[in-house]
Amino acid sequence: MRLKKTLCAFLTLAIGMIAAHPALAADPPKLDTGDTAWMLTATALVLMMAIPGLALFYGGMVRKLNLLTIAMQCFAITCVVTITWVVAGYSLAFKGDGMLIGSLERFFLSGVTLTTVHSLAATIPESVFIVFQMTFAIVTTILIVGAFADRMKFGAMLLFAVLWSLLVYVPVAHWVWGGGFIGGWGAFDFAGGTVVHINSGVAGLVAAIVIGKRMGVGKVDMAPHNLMYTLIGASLLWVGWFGFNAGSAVAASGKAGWAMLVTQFATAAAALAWLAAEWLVKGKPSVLGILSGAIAGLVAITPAAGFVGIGGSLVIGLASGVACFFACASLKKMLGYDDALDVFGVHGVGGILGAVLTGVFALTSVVDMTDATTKQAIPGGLIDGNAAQVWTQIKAVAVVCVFSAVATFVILKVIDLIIGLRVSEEIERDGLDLNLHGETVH
Amino acid sequence: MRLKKTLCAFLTLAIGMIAAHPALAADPPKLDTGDTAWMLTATALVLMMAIPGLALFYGGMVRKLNLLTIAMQCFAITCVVTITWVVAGYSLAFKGDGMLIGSLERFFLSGVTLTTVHSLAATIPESVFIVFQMTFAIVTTILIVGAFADRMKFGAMLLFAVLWSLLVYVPVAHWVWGGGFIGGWGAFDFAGGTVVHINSGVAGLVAAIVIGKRMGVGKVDMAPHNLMYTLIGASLLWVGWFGFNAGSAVAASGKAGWAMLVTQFATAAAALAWLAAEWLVKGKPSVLGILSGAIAGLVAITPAAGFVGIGGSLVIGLASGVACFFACASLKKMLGYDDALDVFGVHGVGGILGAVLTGVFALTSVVDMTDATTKQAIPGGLIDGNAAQVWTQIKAVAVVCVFSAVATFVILKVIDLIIGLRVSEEIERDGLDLNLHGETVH
Amino acid sequence: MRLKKTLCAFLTLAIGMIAAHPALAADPPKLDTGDTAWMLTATALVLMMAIPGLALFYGGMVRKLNLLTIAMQCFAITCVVTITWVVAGYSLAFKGDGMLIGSLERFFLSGVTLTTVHSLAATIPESVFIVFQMTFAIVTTILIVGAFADRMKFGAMLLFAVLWSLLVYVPVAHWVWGGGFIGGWGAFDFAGGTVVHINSGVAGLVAAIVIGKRMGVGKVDMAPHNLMYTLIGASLLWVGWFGFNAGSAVAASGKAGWAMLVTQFATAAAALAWLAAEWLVKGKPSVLGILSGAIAGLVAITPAAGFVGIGGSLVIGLASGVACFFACASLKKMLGYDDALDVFGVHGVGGILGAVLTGVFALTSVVDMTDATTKQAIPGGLIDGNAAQVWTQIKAVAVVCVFSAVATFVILKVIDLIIGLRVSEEIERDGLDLNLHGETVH
Amino acid sequence: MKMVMAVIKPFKLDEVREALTALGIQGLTVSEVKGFGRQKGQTEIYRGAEYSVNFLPKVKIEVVVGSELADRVVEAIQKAANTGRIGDGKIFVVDVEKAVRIRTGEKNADAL
Amino acid sequence: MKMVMAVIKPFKLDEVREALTALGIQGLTVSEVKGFGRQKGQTEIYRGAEYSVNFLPKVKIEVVVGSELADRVVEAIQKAANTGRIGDGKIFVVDVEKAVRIRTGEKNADAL
Amino acid sequence: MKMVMAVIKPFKLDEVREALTALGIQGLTVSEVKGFGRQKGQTEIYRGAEYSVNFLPKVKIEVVVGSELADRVVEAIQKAANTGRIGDGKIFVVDVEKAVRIRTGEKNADAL
Ligand SMILES: Nc1ncnc2c1ncn2[C@@H]1O[C@H](COP(=O)(O)OP(=O)(O)O)[C@@H](O)[C@H]1O
Ligand SMILES: Nc1ncnc2c1ncn2[C@@H]1O[C@H](COP(=O)(O)OP(=O)(O)O)[C@@H](O)[C@H]1O
Ligand SMILES: Nc1ncnc2c1ncn2[C@@H]1O[C@H](COP(=O)(O)OP(=O)(O)O)[C@@H](O)[C@H]1O
Repeated sequence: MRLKKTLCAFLTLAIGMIAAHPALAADPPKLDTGDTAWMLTATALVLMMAIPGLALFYGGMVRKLNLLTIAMQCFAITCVVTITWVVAGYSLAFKGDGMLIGSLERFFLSGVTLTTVHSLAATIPESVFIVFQMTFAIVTTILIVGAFADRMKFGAMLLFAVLWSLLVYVPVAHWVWGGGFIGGWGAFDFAGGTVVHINSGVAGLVAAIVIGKRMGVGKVDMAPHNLMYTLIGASLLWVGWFGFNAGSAVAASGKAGWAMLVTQFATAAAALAWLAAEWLVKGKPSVLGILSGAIAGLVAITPAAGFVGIGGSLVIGLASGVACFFACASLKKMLGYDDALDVFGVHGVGGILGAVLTGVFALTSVVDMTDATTKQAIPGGLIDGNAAQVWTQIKAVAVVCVFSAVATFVILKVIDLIIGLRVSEEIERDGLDLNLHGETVH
Repeated sequence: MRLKKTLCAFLTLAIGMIAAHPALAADPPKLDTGDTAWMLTATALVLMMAIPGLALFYGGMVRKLNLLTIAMQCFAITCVVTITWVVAGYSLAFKGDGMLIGSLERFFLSGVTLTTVHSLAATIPESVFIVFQMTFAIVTTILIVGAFADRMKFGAMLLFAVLWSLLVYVPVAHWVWGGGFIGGWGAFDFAGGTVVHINSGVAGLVAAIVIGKRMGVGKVDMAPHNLMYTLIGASLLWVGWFGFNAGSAVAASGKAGWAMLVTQFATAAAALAWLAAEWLVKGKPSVLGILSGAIAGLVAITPAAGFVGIGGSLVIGLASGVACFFACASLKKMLGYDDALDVFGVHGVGGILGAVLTGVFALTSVVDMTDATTKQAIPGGLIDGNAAQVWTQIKAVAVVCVFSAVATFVILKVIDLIIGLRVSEEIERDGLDLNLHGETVH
Repeated sequence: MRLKKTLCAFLTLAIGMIAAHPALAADPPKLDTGDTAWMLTATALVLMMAIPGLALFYGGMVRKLNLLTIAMQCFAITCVVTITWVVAGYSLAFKGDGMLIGSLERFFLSGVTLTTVHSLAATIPESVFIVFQMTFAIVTTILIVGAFADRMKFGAMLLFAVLWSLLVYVPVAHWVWGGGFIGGWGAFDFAGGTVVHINSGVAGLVAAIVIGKRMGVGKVDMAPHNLMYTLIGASLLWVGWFGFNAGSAVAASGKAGWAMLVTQFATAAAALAWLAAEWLVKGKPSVLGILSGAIAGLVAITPAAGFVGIGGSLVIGLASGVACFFACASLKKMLGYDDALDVFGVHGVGGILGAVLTGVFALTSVVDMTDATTKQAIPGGLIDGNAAQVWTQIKAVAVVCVFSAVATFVILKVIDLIIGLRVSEEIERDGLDLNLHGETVH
Repeated sequence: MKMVMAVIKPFKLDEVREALTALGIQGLTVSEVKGFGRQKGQTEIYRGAEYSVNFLPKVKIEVVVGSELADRVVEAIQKAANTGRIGDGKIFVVDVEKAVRIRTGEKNADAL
Repeated sequence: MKMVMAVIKPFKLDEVREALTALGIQGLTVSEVKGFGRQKGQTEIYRGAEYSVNFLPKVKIEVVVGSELADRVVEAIQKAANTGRIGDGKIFVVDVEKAVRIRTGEKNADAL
Repeated sequence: MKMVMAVIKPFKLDEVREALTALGIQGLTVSEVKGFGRQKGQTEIYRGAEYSVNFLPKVKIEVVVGSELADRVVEAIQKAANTGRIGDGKIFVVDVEKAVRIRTGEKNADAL
């Protein structure tokens, strides 16, 4: 699954256990309890990535006076995007045949029952598919808040989550997975290199620039307050990512197992690569370094997990660890933007790298799908002689980058006009927790 | 499952994949690996709600000097109720045909083997059903400790857990789920509105009154020491609640998926409703507010998750967020009891609201069960023209409220007589962690 | 599964739903989605035991200045052992017929595809089996770091993880589970009493002795900095252990459910036993006590979970709680080694006790396997009249103790020669976090 | 001016603050400290090994007042913080030569 | 010698430290404190029940300097920590009779 | 009376406490502080970007003693806290005008 829906209707999967044919009205879909069990679990795992995963990961990296604020943002976005997804997001992303956007057939989930299924996930209840996809929308939107940490108004943040989840996440999800034009090109994105990571990474970069630098950055000590929280968060992200990547097989299948295996391997490689790079360049292996490396690896393997082999996953892991390290350590300094928690450096850069390398390292034997029209196996990437796939991947990356940047920019400018994006100087200086939420930690 | 056992034996479920017929001695039960996989997972998720979920949720809300004490209570109850459940609780709750109490057929789990199943869960091993139900008994008992935080003796607390789990939880579970009279009335309680939340909420209220107010309450700063812990705890509760509610389908089925979907939606709605109410009334949206709202929503949707539609879940979510906010902010002040962590305000009020609204919003199409005697679909609630269901729900609520209040009162008074409930003034002033357990945090 | 591979090829399991026959080349293996769903989940659960589980459990017990260091060690070992396992560990442990070591057939996982399976787990993808077993190697290696907490060089620790995982863990796993001689004896080790706990416990003891005592131990206050972290960690270990023990059935079966049930029961009993012993002997029930007791119970039931009955699990739980308490409180003082976080006292002692008692309490009806050559049920332990099993267990324990001790000793001495094991006095005094990693918590 | 520095039980902080406010005191500074004294700490238990912890959680209040007020401040704290139990804490008075309000640059009495 | 003790906003710590370094100061000691003063704390909200918290996070700096430097130190802190907003904090000066460097046993001026 | 205030390495706290107990000191108060001094902090690494952290964890001891004891107290601390390494810390002595035991109201020498 997880690719080119236009193709998908014509595909029959090579291995028997995922019967991914669309549900026919006359022929009641046959749910598989094993697939359903795994997807219920995977959904819980991805929710755990959002809360408490990202809340801890980000919360530990800010100063003590702003800790609750960013954790609260993660929690509040979880709530807000749940609503936007039920109301219209799911329907617009995954229903209808539009090249650019889905339909409102499932507005407020009308028509969903205990027995309906979605054609992309024919062996599990549609309700499970809805919540599983919802958690992706939640995680993606949350990722952005790292960029504008320590200076965003709470109300503006809520409004941003509503608008961005509907106006940016939903269309991109539709383009890549829901039947839109990027999937139609045959781009490979197993679990969200473009939809999730490039999308949020670029949005973060734009947000950091629009809202401006943190007051005192470079002068005031902004060292992470509690790296133990960050370590717990990164760990829960890693564990939860099994749901994210192996869950993107939408079945308890060999593909799911494979996705888990290469995810684990690439993540370990990336973590050690960042650690080694930092040790060499800066003289010390840091906790934040190994954690950031692990996240970079998880990000980069995301689009590739259902397509590449062991060797490919190793290269993707090592490359992402090193590339994201330099993006955070050097690129950011060079370009001078203040992406507080390196959303772009990790998710943007890691996502782009992973998406492109998927086109290089995809193996026909792992892709493991037949094109029903031509009756031929869908070819892998450059490594299997299909150089065109790299170009397809680059096009997909480019489109998502540009769209995300422009749309995010417009949304932020509109919010700034209406209610303002940034807290006052005094609030920023005295800390957001107490001033926005009337609370402190400890 | 999860309702009127007397009926249950006659029910055949409309959808084919849950073959819930009772195991016949001659006909070896056919376990379903998918259902078993999901129920193993659901059990782990509900255990995670207890520890570390509730330990963190409650721990973060008390003062630093009493933090370990309450977390320790959560951990110790997990151990104690595991024992009481194995020894007699499971048997008395889920075996035998008594209207008021089960039998001792499964005393110390005698008779359970690798291949036995329970008639309420015919596709999974009985061992899994036992532990799954055990985690409910654990969570329910733990919920109460929030009410008497900061002032209970450890030994008294242990004794209370033994007695309450056996003398209050077990009978109520039997009445509603295990074949007793409340289930016989046809009351709807999918995952524990009456059994878990009303039961613990009312017990908490009684406990708060019997043990008396915390020394210095209203004068001394009792602000939560670490809302980050509370946020992690609330998040793990949310994630774990998928096991609680979707697990209450006792199968990896469309019903499980549906329960997950409405749980997610109602929770988000409740969290935002509390946030909005608080923002309007108090001027600031607080972290504790949004977290409490989420828990209120989880509580209220619990009895309803397998019965109501999307619209119904939205109303239940919004109503519980607002109602529990006012219960904690105003009712408690008005009535003057010191339910330290608002067990009654959230679990009691949210549980009552959810149980009654289940009678209003249950949909025949979601209930999705046929009464085998009449061969007719079991009707939903008021919204489907069955006003009588509301009355049935109210009766169930009333019986559980009265029984829980009286039984809890008696148990506490007896313990007070034997060993005393409350620590000395000096210990309460200097903090319980050091005095009861010889330890401090930090 | 999980025992004597040489036998295993001839076994057919008594209950129908686990078709554990080895995959024949001609006959494509039939994956079971339910089993696969459970094993994907179990793998995530065991990973969660490593990170954040052990990172928190150990992190909370050290002094504040060394907190990040030990959590970082847990995270780094997760990465390192992932690599060693993929490169050669899995192949050497689980491939080939050698009595002493496996083969390099699966070097760098060559030959693994989306459809291969391992003969010990014929209903799930080999990829899942690989990662599941990998998490065991990770957890085992991490357990050791508790022994040399507060004084190990980071580089030396990394090298140790590489060498120990390949040279100690891998052979022992092969001997017991992968077709080696200990499994051949018919020793029972369901989920790792010998392979995991005795192995790491003895390695920890040796490491503590080789590296020497912590500077200032007995004079300087080394009280745990944050027992809340330890409580969260212990809780996640408990929850994750469901994946460890019930996952060791390698199927969503009655055996898995049984393993979960006895694990839960023994753990609760052990926690309360330690608590009671401590309360009696020291006068106060401590948080660290109940947590340590729970871990002791989890350890001791690990080899037994798929073999013993309810009564047996109760005895194992109670015995391990009391025995490990005295090992930590008295034995350690008597012998005078400085095993900082009691790796030997809990995992060594608990593992030995559990392994031996498995030989006593194994029930034929729970073992539930037929020896295909003799067509007879494999007998349980002493309690079922098979006293020889106790002797088999003792032999297995002895071999693993000796091998682990010697091999660990040699590895540490070699590392000490090459790069040195221990940080300088000044670093040890001023704290490792800042000096090794350039970071502090808070 | 005098700095009155008091080490008290954490539970008594709010009562002391109120007592000082009643005297017209407008500002004070509080820190978390650990106290060692006649009140013996509990025997901490570390994996069964006894560990004697003699440091107990206390709160330190520092308040600078005009010399004329110092005695009344000491008295007010002593009354409010008193429980009659060992470990109630101490009050010390130290001379302060100068005080400045950072916001305005005001000096001494005006700065308090 | 004098001990200059300043209670400032946490955000200003780095600027103050730099200002003191510029004066040639080689050491100082910092603690996290809570301040009560004219700057009123936010109304904390506890499960909807208002809770007035008047203690705000501040940072306390203690620096011992030769008597001749004390005035310039006070001035430097006052300038660096100033935001012109209520709650900027206070500076107090106390006399110090003796100073010792633990490492060397050096005394007074040499110890600083 | 004198207040002896010492800033030491955390590792040395127990040794110092014992040394003081040996002198008959019955009480003292301890706080966690951060020290800035000649001992340079590590270069913290924040996502690869170097970050110079000059504040190191220290422990501050405050102990009020009769004037006659002050010199011996200073000496005892100096000996116990010494490692000979940079960053061992400082001891300062300040005059205390008055001391009160909260529990009993006892004054000065009797209060210690
Ligand atoms: N000489 C001292 N110097 C500084 N602080 C002291 C001194 N003596 C006691 N304290 C502080 O006062 C607290 C209470 O003292 P303690 O001797 O336990 O009880 P009491 O004040 O009732 O005699 C101690 O915990 C410590 O913080
Ligand atoms: N008399 C005092 N003694 C000790 N500390 C004080 C005193 N007055 C104020 N402070 C400290 O100074 C901080 C700022 O004081 P505040 O009255 O809020 O503002 P401002 O300094 O602008 O007048 C307080 O939070 C408190 O920590
Ligand atoms: N002038 C000072 N005033 C207050 N504290 C100081 C002063 N100088 C040093 N300190 C404290 O003493 C600690 C040790 O000082 P440092 O200069 O690093 O080493 P040393 O004491 O060996 O010369 C510092 O971290 C700081 O906490």
